[in-house]
Amino acid sequence: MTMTNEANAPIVSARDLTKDFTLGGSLLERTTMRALNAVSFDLYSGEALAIVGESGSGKSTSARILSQVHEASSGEVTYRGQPMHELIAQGGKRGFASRVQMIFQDPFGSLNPVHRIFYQIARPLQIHGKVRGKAALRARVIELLETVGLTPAAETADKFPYELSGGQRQRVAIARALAVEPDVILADEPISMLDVSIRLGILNLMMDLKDQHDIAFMYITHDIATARYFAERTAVMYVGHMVEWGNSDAVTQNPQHPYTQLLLAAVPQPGAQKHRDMSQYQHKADIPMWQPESTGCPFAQRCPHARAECSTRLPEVTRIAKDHFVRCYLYE
Amino acid sequence: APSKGGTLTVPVIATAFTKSFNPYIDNLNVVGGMIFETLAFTNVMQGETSLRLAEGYEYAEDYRSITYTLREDLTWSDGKPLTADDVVYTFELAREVPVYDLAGVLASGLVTEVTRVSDREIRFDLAKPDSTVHWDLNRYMPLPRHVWEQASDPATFTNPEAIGSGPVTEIEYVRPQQMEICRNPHYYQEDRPYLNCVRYRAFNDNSQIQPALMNGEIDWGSNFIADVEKTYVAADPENHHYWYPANDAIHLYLNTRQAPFDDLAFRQAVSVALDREAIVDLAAYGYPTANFFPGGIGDYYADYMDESLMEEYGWLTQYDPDRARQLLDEAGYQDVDGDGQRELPDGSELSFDIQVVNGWTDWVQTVLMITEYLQDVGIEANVNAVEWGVYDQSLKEGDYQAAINWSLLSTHPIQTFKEYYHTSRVGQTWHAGHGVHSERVDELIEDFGSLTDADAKQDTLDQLQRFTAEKLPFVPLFSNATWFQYNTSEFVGWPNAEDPYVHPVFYSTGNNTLIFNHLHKK
Amino acid sequence: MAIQAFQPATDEDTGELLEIRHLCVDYVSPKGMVRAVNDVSLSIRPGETLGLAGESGCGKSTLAFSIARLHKAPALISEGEIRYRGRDVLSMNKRTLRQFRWNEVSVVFQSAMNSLNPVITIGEQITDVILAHCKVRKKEAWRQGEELLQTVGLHASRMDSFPHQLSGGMRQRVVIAIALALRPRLIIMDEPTTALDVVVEREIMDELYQLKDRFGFSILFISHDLSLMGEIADRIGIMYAGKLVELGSADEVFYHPQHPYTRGLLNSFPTIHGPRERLYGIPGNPLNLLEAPEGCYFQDRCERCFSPCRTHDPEMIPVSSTHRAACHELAERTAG
Amino acid sequence: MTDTSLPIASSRKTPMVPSRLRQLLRNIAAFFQGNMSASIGGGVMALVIVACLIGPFFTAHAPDERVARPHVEPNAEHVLGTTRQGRDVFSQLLHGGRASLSVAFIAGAISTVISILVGISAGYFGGRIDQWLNFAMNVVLVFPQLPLLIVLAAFLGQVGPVVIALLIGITSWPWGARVVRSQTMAIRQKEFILAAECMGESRLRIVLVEILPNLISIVAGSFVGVVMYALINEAGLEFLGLGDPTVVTWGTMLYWAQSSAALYTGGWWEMIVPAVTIALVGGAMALINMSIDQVSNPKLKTGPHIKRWRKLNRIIQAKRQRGAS
Amino acid sequence: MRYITSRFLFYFVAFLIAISFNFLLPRIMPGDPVDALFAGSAGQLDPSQMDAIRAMYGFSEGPLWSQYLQYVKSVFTGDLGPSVLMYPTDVTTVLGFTFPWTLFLIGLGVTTAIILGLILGTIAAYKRGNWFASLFPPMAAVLSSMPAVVTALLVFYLFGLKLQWFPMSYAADPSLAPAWTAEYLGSVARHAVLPLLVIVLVSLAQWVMTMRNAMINVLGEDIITMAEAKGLSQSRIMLRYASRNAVLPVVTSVAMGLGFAVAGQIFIEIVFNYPGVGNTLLKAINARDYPLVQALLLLIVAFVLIGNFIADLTYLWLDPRLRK
Ligand SMILES: Nc1ncnc2c1ncn2[C@@H]1O[C@H](COP(=O)(O)OP(=O)(O)OP(=O)(O)O)[C@@H](O)[C@H]1O
Ligand SMILES: Nc1ncnc2c1ncn2[C@@H]1O[C@H](COP(=O)(O)OP(=O)(O)OP(=O)(O)O)[C@@H](O)[C@H]1O
Ligand SMILES: [Mg+2]
Ligand SMILES: [Mg+2]
Repeated sequence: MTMTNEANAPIVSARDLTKDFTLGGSLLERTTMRALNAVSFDLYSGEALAIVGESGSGKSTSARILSQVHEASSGEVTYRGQPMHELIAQGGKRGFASRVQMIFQDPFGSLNPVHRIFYQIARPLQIHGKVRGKAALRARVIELLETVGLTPAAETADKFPYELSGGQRQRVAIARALAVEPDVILADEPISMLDVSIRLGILNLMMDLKDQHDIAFMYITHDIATARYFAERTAVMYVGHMVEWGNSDAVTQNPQHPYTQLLLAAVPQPGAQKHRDMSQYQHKADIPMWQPESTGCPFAQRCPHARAECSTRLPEVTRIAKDHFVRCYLYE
Repeated sequence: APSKGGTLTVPVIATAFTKSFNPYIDNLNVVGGMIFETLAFTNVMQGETSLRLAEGYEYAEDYRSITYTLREDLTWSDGKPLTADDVVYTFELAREVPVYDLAGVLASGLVTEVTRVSDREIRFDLAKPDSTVHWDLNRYMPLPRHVWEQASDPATFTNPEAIGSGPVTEIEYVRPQQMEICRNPHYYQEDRPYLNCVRYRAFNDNSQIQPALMNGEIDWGSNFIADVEKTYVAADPENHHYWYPANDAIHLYLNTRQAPFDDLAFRQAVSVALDREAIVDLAAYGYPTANFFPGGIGDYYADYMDESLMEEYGWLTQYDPDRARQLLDEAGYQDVDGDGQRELPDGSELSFDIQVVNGWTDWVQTVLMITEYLQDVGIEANVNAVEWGVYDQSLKEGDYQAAINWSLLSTHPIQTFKEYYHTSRVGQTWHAGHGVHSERVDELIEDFGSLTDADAKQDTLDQLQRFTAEKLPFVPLFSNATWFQYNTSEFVGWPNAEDPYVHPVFYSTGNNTLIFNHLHKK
Repeated sequence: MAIQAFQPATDEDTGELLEIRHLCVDYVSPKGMVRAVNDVSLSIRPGETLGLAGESGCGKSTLAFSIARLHKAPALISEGEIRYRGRDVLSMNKRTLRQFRWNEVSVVFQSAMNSLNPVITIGEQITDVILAHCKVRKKEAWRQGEELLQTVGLHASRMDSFPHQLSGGMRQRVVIAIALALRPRLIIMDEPTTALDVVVEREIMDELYQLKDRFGFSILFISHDLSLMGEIADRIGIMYAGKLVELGSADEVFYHPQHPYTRGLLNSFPTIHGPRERLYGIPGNPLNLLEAPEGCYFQDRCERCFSPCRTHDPEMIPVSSTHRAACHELAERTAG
Repeated sequence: MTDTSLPIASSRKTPMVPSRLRQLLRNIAAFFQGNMSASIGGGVMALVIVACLIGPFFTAHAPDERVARPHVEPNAEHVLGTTRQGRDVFSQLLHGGRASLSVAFIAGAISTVISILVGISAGYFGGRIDQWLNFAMNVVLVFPQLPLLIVLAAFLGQVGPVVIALLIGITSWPWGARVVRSQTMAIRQKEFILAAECMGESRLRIVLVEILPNLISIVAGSFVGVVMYALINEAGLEFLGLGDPTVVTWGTMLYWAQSSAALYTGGWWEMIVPAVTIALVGGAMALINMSIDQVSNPKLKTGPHIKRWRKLNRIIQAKRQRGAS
Repeated sequence: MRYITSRFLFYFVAFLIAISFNFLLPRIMPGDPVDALFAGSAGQLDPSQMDAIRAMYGFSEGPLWSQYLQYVKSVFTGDLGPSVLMYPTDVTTVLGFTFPWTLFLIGLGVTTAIILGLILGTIAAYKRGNWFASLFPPMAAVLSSMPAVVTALLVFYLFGLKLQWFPMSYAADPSLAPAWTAEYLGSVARHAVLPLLVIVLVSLAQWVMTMRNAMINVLGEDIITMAEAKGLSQSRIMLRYASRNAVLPVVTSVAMGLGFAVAGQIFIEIVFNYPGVGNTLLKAINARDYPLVQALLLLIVAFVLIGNFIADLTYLWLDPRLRK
């Protein structure tokens, strides 16, 4: 049940990731929620995997597991075939951090307001010993700022974050991730907080980085159109499950899973007729909270094609095209 | 005859009043003398004995017993007869319950037996001949046996009905902030008291009594108030008066077992370095009287002072900084390192602490001034204001360098000297920690009780005074004032400088009875 | 419903529901005056949906708030006119204003979580607007409230719920129900669905349109999502740095954009079904209103900027009877 | 590449360090600029601190020596009069200010250090540590402090200024800790902390370099708060006679004034001078604290621009009303 | 419900901690009540008598833990033994006639201060930019930063001693018998004026500032804009929408507020000789009356804890988000 890309081996691959969170602080009432359930995917160098899904579907959680902010409850992540825990045992978290970096959603929150831009980019260089000497450090910072198009770089370096616009800040965040020269960049909704007119600039920048530096990207978004625009492959998540994934065009042009279909139907399109018949999906049920003991397909309650078995057992992954997978009984 | 009626208002520093009228558990000093009387009362100011419940008392020839005779037809305030039985019962209680043994005559074994001789006569048998035991016996207040017998535990019995023998016994009301007690219908003295009631009002401290006094809310104040002339008298010069006769003598006690106080010359230098008038004026607000008598007693006992002492030792209390410097220089206390402070003769540092109780502000001020005067003659001294507990312990154990303290004030100066010098008092009292004692002095004190002759008694006192002036184990400072303010807008008959019929202390049993019975409406 | 009728002024009735003329709104900030809405003129006809798009900070909300005179310190409507059915909104006294609000114009705010009071029940928040404007009893108001909830697809028992007990989509529906309570002629919607998922957004928009068909109100729809706008609006206005730079029917703006900024915006949205090609968006950064330049505000980001752009403020130039845009290039073209 | 960028680097390097200092000064200047209450508060504080620091070198009289008659009215020789003990009130005020302010600042420092340690640990580490620390914090918080202080001070016996400072310092940290904790928790959620973690920063560095600088205004606020609180309570304790009366402080000045019944005997200055000074300094700190609040929550700030807005709004409104009628 | 239980448990544990602290206090501190009794009587007592008294009070013997259990039991049964200061009156009796006055004064004072603070704070928030709103908060802050004792002394001096507008001490004229008569109640009211004035002066700013700040925050929120847009009346917006929400942070700050109020109360009672807990506490401390000190401390702690608990309940009532 892997997404195969026959040409080369994945750089990061996640297998059956499961993540449980305990909710409620009190000792008396504790519930466990399963934020991720049996999620597997691969990242390839020079390629982007987009993860789309509604809020709370576990997109960020999977990225955070990859970046070691959270630990998976079960399942395994390998980096170039080597299990993550081995990697950390060898090189420590720092060594790991030098390979996988993260870009966050909020350019206003991801830069520490008290430090200058120079510091923000210099730190990863220092931590990972990328340069020696102050002069080299400065030169490298400037170079990085230029790479992300923040010119004049020398002036930008001496500014504080509040002196920059949202788009500029997001570029700084990208430069900071680039500083450690990672192989993998996890971008968690990197443009959702940006103005429409500059979103594309950032997407294009990441696209160039991906192509020029051969970086593997994981691109998290709830905007399926940008997913298709930026990423070679797209995965759709629903309530902690990956329900459909594969080649971006295949997923967006030929959605198979009922949830993907719903999602795509909902995307606004100029000139489309004003009323679309969505009634089959409406008011059926709320989005469930997944718990370790829950069974079946998470979409069962809302699914217009739901069958009895849908609520008893999680469907297996079906490969419906060369690079197109779906987790649904309709295709088993 | 003086007109009758009226209610006297008296301030009491108290948290709250409760129905507690046991004269032996009387923290607020509102029971003794007012609700209960003693057999007799020694009026020191007049040098006479005022007979109260007793008609008289008499020592046996050999001074091995004393017999008191009660007045005729005495009754308790509830109308029951007050007899020798009650007196005997009281002393029996005192033997069992230590708080009742006010003057410790039973605990010390001085009184061996208390016997009812007749309905009105009680005999006290003594362990050894003693002509002064009546001072002590006069402090006990007979209790109504029929009431106390009802109590389950005499140690905590409150006598809630206030059945007693004093001038006021009828409770009008008791509220936390005020209580009012009225005339005893069965009081033994005809026509007395003239007043109807006494009203006690609770205050936090003197600073609150002051405005109340100024406002005329209080008839009889016994409290320190600042600048009495400007505040109290000025508020109503017609009716607001005060009279501050001398009270106990305050000294600077020096620990003669330590350097530099082991050196008499040093002690003398300390004494002459002090300007007592100024201290009294500034630190003590001018009310006490400076004590220039080096013999260990103050103006309160002026009658007992050996005036001849002044010729020889009078210089000791005269402010003379030059003489102090000279004394110090001669004794080798010199400023060798040039820091303005003298050093000990061996060259080591000279500096000492003077202990004082934190919160006793006039004393703290006094000590502050003392350090200033000592500084003038090159002696470094520091104020050490400590909690009472610490002060109490270090004074009793003689574990201090210097300390300001009072002296015992009782019926007779011999008691004061006993507190200073008798070796049995070392470790027991605050006054005996200075370290100056001698067998001869012990003997003098012990034998005093057996002396019957007035001259012999005075001779003992003279010797003790001379001993004090010679040794100077403490430096006399001043005689405390007796705080006494009175308001004549409603009541007259107060003691004052013109008519000093008794020492005007409200919280002292006997003194208060005498004054209260004197007062009447204008 | 016993709503007091709002009297239209008869003399100046132009047939437009709402007419805004040369509106300027300033913010008095410590660093100086910021003109957040700059000389904007537009009108809304009965029953139509006017979309207003533009990026963050271009003055959309400020404009919307000014219409209901909800602007607060330090906002200042310094110039211009707002006429609602011929009556001057800006000179209304307090009482008329209160009647005007919600009876005639209601507002749906950006995010439902922030505009519903968390400590008051849904029921009270619906009924209090009915009680404030109509002479009805509490019971009757409550009944109407329940009806309203059902209109937007919620169960009547939700009246007793508190906002935190509802999901984001449900809350947004409640807000819409409140907006409909008095059957206003105009509903201003300030980014009503940006905080929601696409699926929920879709549901709500569909419902909104059913309601619009039923009640026939006009909508001023504010969003920065041009795709959504293209789908629902009859006419679209594009704002940049406080100015209205283009206004036209949805199709005109979408398929024949005249202002370079509009073109750039349209170029910033990848589509799901169109060709997958590189898009270029708009270079540069949004304008800081405190440092507004001479001439066209878009000059720094415009690839086709030429000399008049640096000196003169472009006027709105009609392209067709329904389509206007403010660009010197356009002026050149129409002139030439 | 290194070659070409070197000159830029070195030319930039020199101003880097002083510019940070300049930045700080600029921030401080910005804090006071246009902020009336901050300027007044800061001005009074600065004046009092400077006066207490250097003043005692210039006073003509020793604070603890009798230099004149009791209760001499303020005159040229004794500008604030003398006490009942004939001491110069002015020099007592300056000398006492040293002690009082030291107590206040020491207490503030102790409490601030504790509250930072506790608050950041609880907020950053979370989980068990947070539960326990938060519990401790809340317990100390709900305990009424002053009665506790009074009892402790009384039972420890005559307590000098240093002990009072310690007592206040170690009992008044929870409020600050609570604010620091909640702020740390908020910052901890911020993505720049996650970013630092992802980058492999050490925890210590995250706490010290990434979190702490963001707490400056809150820490400053709680510091000023405790300083004020300490000043007030020191005076209170000493007024009750629980302090060391031989040390000259503003509190003992009040104590002596009260015990010599200065108000009754007409020596009002002995009481009023320390009372007003304490009130003045307390008030100044309250003003500073108010302004710090405005920094952490700019919404609270009322600048002159609001006044301007009011004026303009009134003019425009009047014009419209005229136009309408 | 869970919220209430957990809060209650918290306060209970806090109270147990207070009890333990109380228990340890006299055992770790120097000084002896009987010595202090002597200090109080300034030399009137004979040392031999003191030993007797000491024996009479008899600190209970036995291992510490059994003493502790004994103590905990006595706290919960209310049998705290006799006071030293007012021997042989029971501590419980002393609490009985002091606590009601404190409760009355502090309850009335804090309520007045809170209500006034809320009103003034609301005005200060609403009228931002006008002279009242810009001058009042700093003025109140300055007033409140005066030590309670200073304020109390000045008020005492000015209105009590100099102007004689109101009585200077006691909770009521001590010559009047407590009764529900107009005369007595009037006297209580007149005696309460100055202490109340001080309480309000001292604590007002805190409430004003919290309310003002909370109000400013709330006023900036969309809920208010929405309420205004709905055409609701100004008063309804103020009372139902703004104040209701703004009052929440005010309720949270009760912990600190009560602590300060209690602190101020102690000074006020001392200066005005108000027969309450604070006044008694100081005397008990000076007398080293441990049983009384402990009881008073515990009472104060319990009072503050209960006040906080009530605040929690109020919060729960005001904020439905916590009800679960
Ligand atoms: N630290 C945590 N503790 C408890 N629950 C968590 C935690 N982090 C995430 N969750 C829960 O896990 C689920 C998945 O969260 P996640 O952040 O991965 O969603 P997402 O798809 O990224 O959503 P969004 O688009 O809103 O960012 C959510 O229901 C969230 O509430
Ligand atoms: N209170 C204020 N003080 C000063 N300037 C303000 C204030 N509120 C808004 N502005 C400025 O006014 C301009 C317009 O703001 P407005 O909220 O109308 O933008 P918007 O188009 O609604 O943006 P968004 O899409 O983010 O909601 C912005 O540039 C903003 O900086
Ligand atoms: Mg996420
Ligand atoms: Mg907006």
